[in-house]
Amino acid sequence: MAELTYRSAVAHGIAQEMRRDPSLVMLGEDIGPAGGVFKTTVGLWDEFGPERVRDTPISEQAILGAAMGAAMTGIPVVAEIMFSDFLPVCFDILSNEIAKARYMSNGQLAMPLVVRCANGSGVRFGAQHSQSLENWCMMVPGLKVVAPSTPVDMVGLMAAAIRDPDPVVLFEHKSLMASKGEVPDGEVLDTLGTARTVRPGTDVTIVALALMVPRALEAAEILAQEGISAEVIDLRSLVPLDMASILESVRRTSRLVTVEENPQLCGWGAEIASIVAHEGFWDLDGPVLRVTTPHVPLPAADVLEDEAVPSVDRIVDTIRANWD
Amino acid sequence: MAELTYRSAVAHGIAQEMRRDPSLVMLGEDIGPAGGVFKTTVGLWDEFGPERVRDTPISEQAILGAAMGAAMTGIPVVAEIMFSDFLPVCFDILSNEIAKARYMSNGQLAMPLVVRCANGSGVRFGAQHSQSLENWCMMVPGLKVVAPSTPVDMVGLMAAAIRDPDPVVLFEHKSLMASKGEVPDGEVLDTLGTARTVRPGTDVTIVALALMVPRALEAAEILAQEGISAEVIDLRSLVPLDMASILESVRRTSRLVTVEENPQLCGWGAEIASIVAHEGFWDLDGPVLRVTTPHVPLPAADVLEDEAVPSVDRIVDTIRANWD
Amino acid sequence: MPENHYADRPPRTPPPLNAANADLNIDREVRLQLYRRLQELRQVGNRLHELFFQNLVRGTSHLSLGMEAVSAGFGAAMRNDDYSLATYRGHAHTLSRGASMEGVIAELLGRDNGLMRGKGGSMHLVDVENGMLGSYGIVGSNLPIANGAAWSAQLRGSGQVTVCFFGDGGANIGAFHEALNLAAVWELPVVFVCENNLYMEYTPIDLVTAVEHPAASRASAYGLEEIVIDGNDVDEVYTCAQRVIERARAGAGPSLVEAITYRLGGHSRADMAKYRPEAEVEAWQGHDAIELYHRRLLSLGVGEAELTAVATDVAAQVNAATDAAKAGPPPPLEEVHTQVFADGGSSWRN
Amino acid sequence: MPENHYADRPPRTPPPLNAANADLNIDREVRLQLYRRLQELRQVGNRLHELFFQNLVRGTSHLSLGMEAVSAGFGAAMRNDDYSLATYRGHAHTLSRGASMEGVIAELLGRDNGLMRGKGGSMHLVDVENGMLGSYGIVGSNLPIANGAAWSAQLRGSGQVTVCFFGDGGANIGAFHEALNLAAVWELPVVFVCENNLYMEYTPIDLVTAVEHPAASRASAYGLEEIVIDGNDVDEVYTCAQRVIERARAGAGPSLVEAITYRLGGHSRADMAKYRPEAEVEAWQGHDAIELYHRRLLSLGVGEAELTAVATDVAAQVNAATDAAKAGPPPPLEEVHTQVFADGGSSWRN
Ligand SMILES: Cc1ncc(C[n+]2csc(CCOP(=O)(O)OP(=O)(O)O)c2C)c(N)n1
Ligand SMILES: Cc1ncc(C[n+]2csc(CCOP(=O)(O)OP(=O)(O)O)c2C)c(N)n1
Ligand SMILES: [Mg+2]
Ligand SMILES: [Mg+2]
Repeated sequence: MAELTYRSAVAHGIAQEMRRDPSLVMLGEDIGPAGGVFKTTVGLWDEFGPERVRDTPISEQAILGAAMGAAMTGIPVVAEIMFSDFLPVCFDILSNEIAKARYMSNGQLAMPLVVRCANGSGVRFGAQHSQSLENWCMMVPGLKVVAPSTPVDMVGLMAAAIRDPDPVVLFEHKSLMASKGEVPDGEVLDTLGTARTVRPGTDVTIVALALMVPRALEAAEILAQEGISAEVIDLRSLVPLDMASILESVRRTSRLVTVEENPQLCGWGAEIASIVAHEGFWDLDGPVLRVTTPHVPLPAADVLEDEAVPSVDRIVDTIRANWD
Repeated sequence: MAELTYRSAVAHGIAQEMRRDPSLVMLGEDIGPAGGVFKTTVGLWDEFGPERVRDTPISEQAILGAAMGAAMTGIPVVAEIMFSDFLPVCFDILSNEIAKARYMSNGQLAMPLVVRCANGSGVRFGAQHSQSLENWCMMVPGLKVVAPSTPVDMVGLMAAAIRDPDPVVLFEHKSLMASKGEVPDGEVLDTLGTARTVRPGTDVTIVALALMVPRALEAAEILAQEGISAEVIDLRSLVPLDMASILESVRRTSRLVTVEENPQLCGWGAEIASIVAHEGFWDLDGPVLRVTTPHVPLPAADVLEDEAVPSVDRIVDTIRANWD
Repeated sequence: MPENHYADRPPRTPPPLNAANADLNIDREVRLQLYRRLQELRQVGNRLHELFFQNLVRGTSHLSLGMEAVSAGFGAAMRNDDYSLATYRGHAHTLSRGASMEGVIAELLGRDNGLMRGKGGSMHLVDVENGMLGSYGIVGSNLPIANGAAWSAQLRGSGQVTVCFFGDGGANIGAFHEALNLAAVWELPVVFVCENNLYMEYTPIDLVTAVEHPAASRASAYGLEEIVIDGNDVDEVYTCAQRVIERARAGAGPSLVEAITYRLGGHSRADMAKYRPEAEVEAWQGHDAIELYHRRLLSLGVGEAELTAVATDVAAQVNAATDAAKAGPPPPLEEVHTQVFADGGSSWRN
Repeated sequence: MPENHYADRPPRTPPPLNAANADLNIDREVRLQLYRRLQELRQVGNRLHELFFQNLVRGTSHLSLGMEAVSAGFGAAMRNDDYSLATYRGHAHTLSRGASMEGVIAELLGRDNGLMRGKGGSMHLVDVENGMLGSYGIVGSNLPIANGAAWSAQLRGSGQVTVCFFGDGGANIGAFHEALNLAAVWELPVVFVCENNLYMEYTPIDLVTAVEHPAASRASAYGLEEIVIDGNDVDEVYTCAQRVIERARAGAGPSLVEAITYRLGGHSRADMAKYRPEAEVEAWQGHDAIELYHRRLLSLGVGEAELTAVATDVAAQVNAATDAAKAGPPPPLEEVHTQVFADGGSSWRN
């Protein structure tokens, strides 16, 4: 057991896999000697060398194109897109090419690659460097989507994503970088598509992701003092989606609240809410609630950003206000 | 009154506005002398000349960049992106720049532009030329989104989109191009954000968009013969979203079905379902249903494409199977 | 709008035939193979055109009629395990790697015996077994992906070369720039081949391009040699292909080739390509890849009978492939849901 | 990983000072204005650096310390109604158009008196009234948008010129290519200025670029002249700016200028830029825009006292602006929901 930061868990997970599979390579901007602008790839260049850890020009289409071409010819790849906000610059390669190649080729092309990117708010970088774009990837058929909230999950889900034969987009939350947690010694390998109940409860199911998980947990703590027992599920993975765990929880609690960092429209919470409003409809004892960032670009000023993104208070207030 | 095709209604609407506003310009690939690859801009180059109807290189980022720069310095623009499937090639300009400029500049920059694109299935073009991507734009704060289903709506909503001071993405459905309808003489001007009840009913509310509207209507016809009275709402606009009409309808019918051409995950139907599952929860007498394309890239072969996209039969079957 | 809206522009005529190409050091056998390939590509193209007008091709089809020498020449210069990537106009590039005619035709007909069982369609032919890594529908997208295949070959030390075909219009899109720069910096074993047929869909390329040669005039921007060839002279294409592929295989890095050619038909589907100056179309009809080569082979002493035999042989092959393709059933409807993920299915939830 | 990971590379030294630039025909008054502008940009930059380390700048900040001559020179050559577009490294470009120092500083502090009331932040300074159309956070994005502003001026016949600044790293992204081609084809009144400071964030630009000059070596790919200037010599920048802006205003189309410069500090925030060879940093410290200009003005007969007075005056201005900025309240929380749409709000439903 060692205590790792979320930040260092990224390199830890990648290193584990690069040692295991000598064909695995990485590419991205400033990921080599510089160790990444979030210092998430520190040490990898030193250990694995410039052939396997390649710095690129500022050319996101070239990065994902290279990743795709290599992956489909037998070389597994981890590609970094520095901020998820830059995915739209290479969104054709991600959504039209990487995601669809296997299908369009009727299985002739495999796509063992991981696209990693820093995601989310809290660093006051403004509207083009703070977005939560998990739903942008979730909506594209053919992509798998993961967003760990703890160091151990980062290591295990990174390993699972790398070993997965399909393309996985892995979101690393900027505001969790400095958080710490225990990671077991030896190989750590998790399973995609498995949510985790991080707090059991009986009155309401709160489904959260990444930075929203610790906030949901805090909210649950406060609600507990008011006699509301909230179960908190860390979704961890959007595709595959562990609907079974959510539906099972709602069956017990009869209430669903999703907590999303993305702006409201077409967020992952909407998808889950719609499924529960269908398959779990007869289990529900009250309206499905979503706590989201309002449908606005993110402002830069600290007070405004804090106001926009779901806070512990807003989660508590939303649930409290809808309690009967 | 004249009968127009949906296809010619596009040019009709644009021409009306170009006559009204001599500063309005257009740009796109093959939109000039060629009249557009869907023949939706036929006649505009002849009437308004090469200065106002500009052919471009195959450079979608340059197209939307030029549209944005012109719009924010006082020139309203209609930009064509030939197929919505190419939006990911210029998605940074659309989602990070056009959508956010007003907000980030705190209102210093206006953005009177329309991005038009051919959208949707039915032409057997395969996974990169048949997508329904309305939700991709709906999820971006700052964009308005329109998808007309009839010639008269095309003219009126095109005019409204052009006159709107905010950026609007207008989807023209490929499979509706040849459909016909009456369009009144003289100026036609519609209102964004207004859904239309195209068939009244009492038992279930079907919300549909674009090509799914005629299918929903056909399905309603069949259901009527079985004693199920379906109300059909043509959504027309995703942003602004006419939730009032939907909620009002569900209040009467107590049942909601959305019919989406997009692959399931994070479609606009999920958003509506989630809102109804909250605000309309106590009105609902049964599960919220969504009929969508399955979460797969679209196949090319006719039989497969027809199987994938929601059909009249699938709409009928879904409602019938969930009837009690 | 007149259908022939660019009819009054000065015609852009073909390059003069380089007679010296007859003297290039190419084996008689190779030349006959090239001729056969040209016949195959032309005859399949014509057949697909017919099938389209019989309403049997339900989607679209972007034919390479008139442009066959580029794929034939490069195909012949490639090693079996080399990689090709093409655009939506990828039939000839797929066939020139040895893909099954039946598989190609059936794919356009949307049949279960299609190369991808109807899932991909005309614009997305893939035949990995023959090194054909795909036809890409989004202009420009295949260039960065080609880099990846080349990078993979470099990492594996396999000596494979990747050849990536794209159009003149594709040279103006951002992906072109990113791909060329990265290929040069990483010294990748990749050859980018611009098939300059002088038109985008309906717009003449010179109206929207800042330089004379959309691709070649930009070679220096990536430290590369400027290479322009007559894309209708298959000997010239083949010789150039050998040189740049050899260079890549030897580790000397990427090349960018611009092959000047012309489509004899429309951009796609029912396009009659009436927008081009008549004199231009005529000039290019007089510079047809297959007729040029036919004449050259005769001048090199090959007998008319031998050439006719090739053409007849190919015709039989194309007929058989067409019949086989047509005999294929439509794909089973369950195919909608297969091959999204590596487990063979499309399940995204439990 | 050693912090100074590129320390062992051969240093890339500044171009030799062109002494003849002292003889350029520039008014004394203009030169004093340029000097004042340099002082303003440097002193505001230094102040922002301090404020960052006092933890008052909550987000990030990309300073132009060392690179001021480019914005000063271009700013001085522009007409009041000309347009500027910059990257996230846009403070100097905003100030050089006459934006309020208080507004800039307050924006970085996230205050209500910020240029955009805290909505945009350091990377997104906009001041439309002064022709500053924005600072763009996504590398490359501002180039195609600049074309649009230039197109608009062309359509309106306003004679306005658009100047678009970007970095060496930005010359390798697709948007650069698309923008340059369209600007050339449409003969737009736009000037693209590459501030080549030799580095991306931490990676030396020559390691990832196929040609010596990321921008200028590509000019010919768009039919443009290759222009490389000493970006630390404000007289050279100013003279070049006048020429290319005049050219654009006269309807002769776009230009692409590469100004060689260097950042004295880090890429952003707390970056100490230790990854660069020491000899390189020292060489560039010896080629500092402000010191060079100070010496030139002295050599041209301007008195030390006069220059000191400018510097002192500017210092007072910066202090006052800082105080005013700090005195601003935080923006009201309702601001989160305003100015998404033209009606002033963010409502997307009824
Ligand atoms: C990014 C993108 N933009 C536009 C299109 C639509 N489109 C398909 S083919 C084509 C013309 C391409 O011209 P060129 O590159 O010269 O190739 P050619 O068709 O002549 O072989 C266009 C504009 C597309 N497929 N992708
Ligand atoms: C499309 C995109 N990719 C990556 C980044 C992250 N990024 C911000 S600044 C920067 C370096 C830019 O270098 P250069 O263009 O030389 O400008 P400089 O910062 O040196 O002024 C990078 C990679 C970005 N903002 N946008
Ligand atoms: Mg072409
Ligand atoms: Mg730089």
